[in-house]
Amino acid sequence: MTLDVLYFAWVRERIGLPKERVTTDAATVTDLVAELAAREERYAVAFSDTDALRVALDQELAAFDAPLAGVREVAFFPPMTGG
Amino acid sequence: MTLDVLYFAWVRERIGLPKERVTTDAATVTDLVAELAAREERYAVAFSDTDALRVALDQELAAFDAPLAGVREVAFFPPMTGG
Amino acid sequence: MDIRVQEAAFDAGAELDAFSAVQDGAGAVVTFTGIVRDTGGLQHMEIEHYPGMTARAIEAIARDAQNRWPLTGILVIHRYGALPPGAQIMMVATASAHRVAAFEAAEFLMDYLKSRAPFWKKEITDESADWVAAKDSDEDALSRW
Amino acid sequence: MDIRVQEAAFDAGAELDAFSAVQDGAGAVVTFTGIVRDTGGLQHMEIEHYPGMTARAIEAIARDAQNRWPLTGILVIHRYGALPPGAQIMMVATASAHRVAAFEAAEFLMDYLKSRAPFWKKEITDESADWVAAKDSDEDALSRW
Repeated sequence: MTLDVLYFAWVRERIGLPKERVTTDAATVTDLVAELAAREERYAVAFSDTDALRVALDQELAAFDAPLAGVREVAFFPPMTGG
Repeated sequence: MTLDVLYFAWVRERIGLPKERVTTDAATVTDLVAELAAREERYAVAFSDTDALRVALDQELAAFDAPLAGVREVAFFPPMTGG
Repeated sequence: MDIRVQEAAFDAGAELDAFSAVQDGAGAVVTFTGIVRDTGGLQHMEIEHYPGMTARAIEAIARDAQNRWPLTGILVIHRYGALPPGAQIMMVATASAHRVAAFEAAEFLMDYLKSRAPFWKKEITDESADWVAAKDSDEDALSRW
Repeated sequence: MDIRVQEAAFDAGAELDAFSAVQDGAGAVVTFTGIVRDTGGLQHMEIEHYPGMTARAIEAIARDAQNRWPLTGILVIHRYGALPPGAQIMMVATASAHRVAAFEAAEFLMDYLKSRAPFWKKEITDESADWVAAKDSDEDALSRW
């Protein structure tokens, strides 16, 4: 499948881009993270501590063990600091 | 001593006046209440349940057993409903 | 600390803007506005107060709030007189570096203004004129602080 | 329910007046305004957000508040972009018949907007540009609800 993968805040800065299309067979977010982290150092650094990350699937917060079947957009970002 | 005695809200309405000067030897608020209640039916009604009343001495909330020595103004009123 | 007891109406929005403009170092401003509710056939609410005591009682409550929370400012406006349904009765504003202090101080001020500032409300309808009874829940609210 | 995510400044006072004017049956209006604090040498605060998700995340939080408290209205305005010290970042308003519901709903909205709406703050000074770290206390605040 092909996903839009979005990055925000320092995740975006470390990876060096806000968005990319990713073709993957990953079953879960954790699988996708492992694939991305294996690509290059900048990805490895960004994904080195997933406790410091949050993920949204199709614009809803999700857990890292959530399945990716049917998902079109995945976003990775640090804990939110709104308000 | 001579005191200004003020009444507010339904206490004022039952007694029928907002303010009067009272010459008394009452030692405490409770003594003053007993004196006033003995005057006339309208006072007796207003002071029949002091649990439903509050008192301020010189514009500060006080207890009914507070002494009146040195006090110039006594006010009786129901529990407040501000805000 | 800006405390006003007045018969005249006030503009809550203009007060909020003026208050916010002078809060040096504040990150959080909280306001409360109290409005006369028409609970059925209300003509107007009559608010009586104790002129000699009102401002000093509110000042004491506001000083207490200042001692409990690190506030950059406090505003209290409370009206008296005859107020029609929909009229603004009173307003509180608090400002602090952080949101929790601003919220808590505003709630503290409201809880104390309800039960410790010398105001009494009377509801006038076509058929009746009744003093609003103090609620046990308002007295109980004070035990939180 | 009025939810706005925008780059432009807003006038908190005008928003309060407009909000209050349409609250039918409300006796209590609470507002919170968040302001950029200069914590030392701040040039500006940069607020990034997730455009596709932001409005829907705030709407979900506001619906949750509506289900928990008997509110006559909710307003949320949240800005993004570059905001200088003293600028208003965001505003919440709630209205209800009684004060406790209005206060609690406003605090609930603020607690959830802090930690569950996709905004990220970066502090830009002459010498540094640092992402603001989420606080454990903000996450803990959610357990109150």
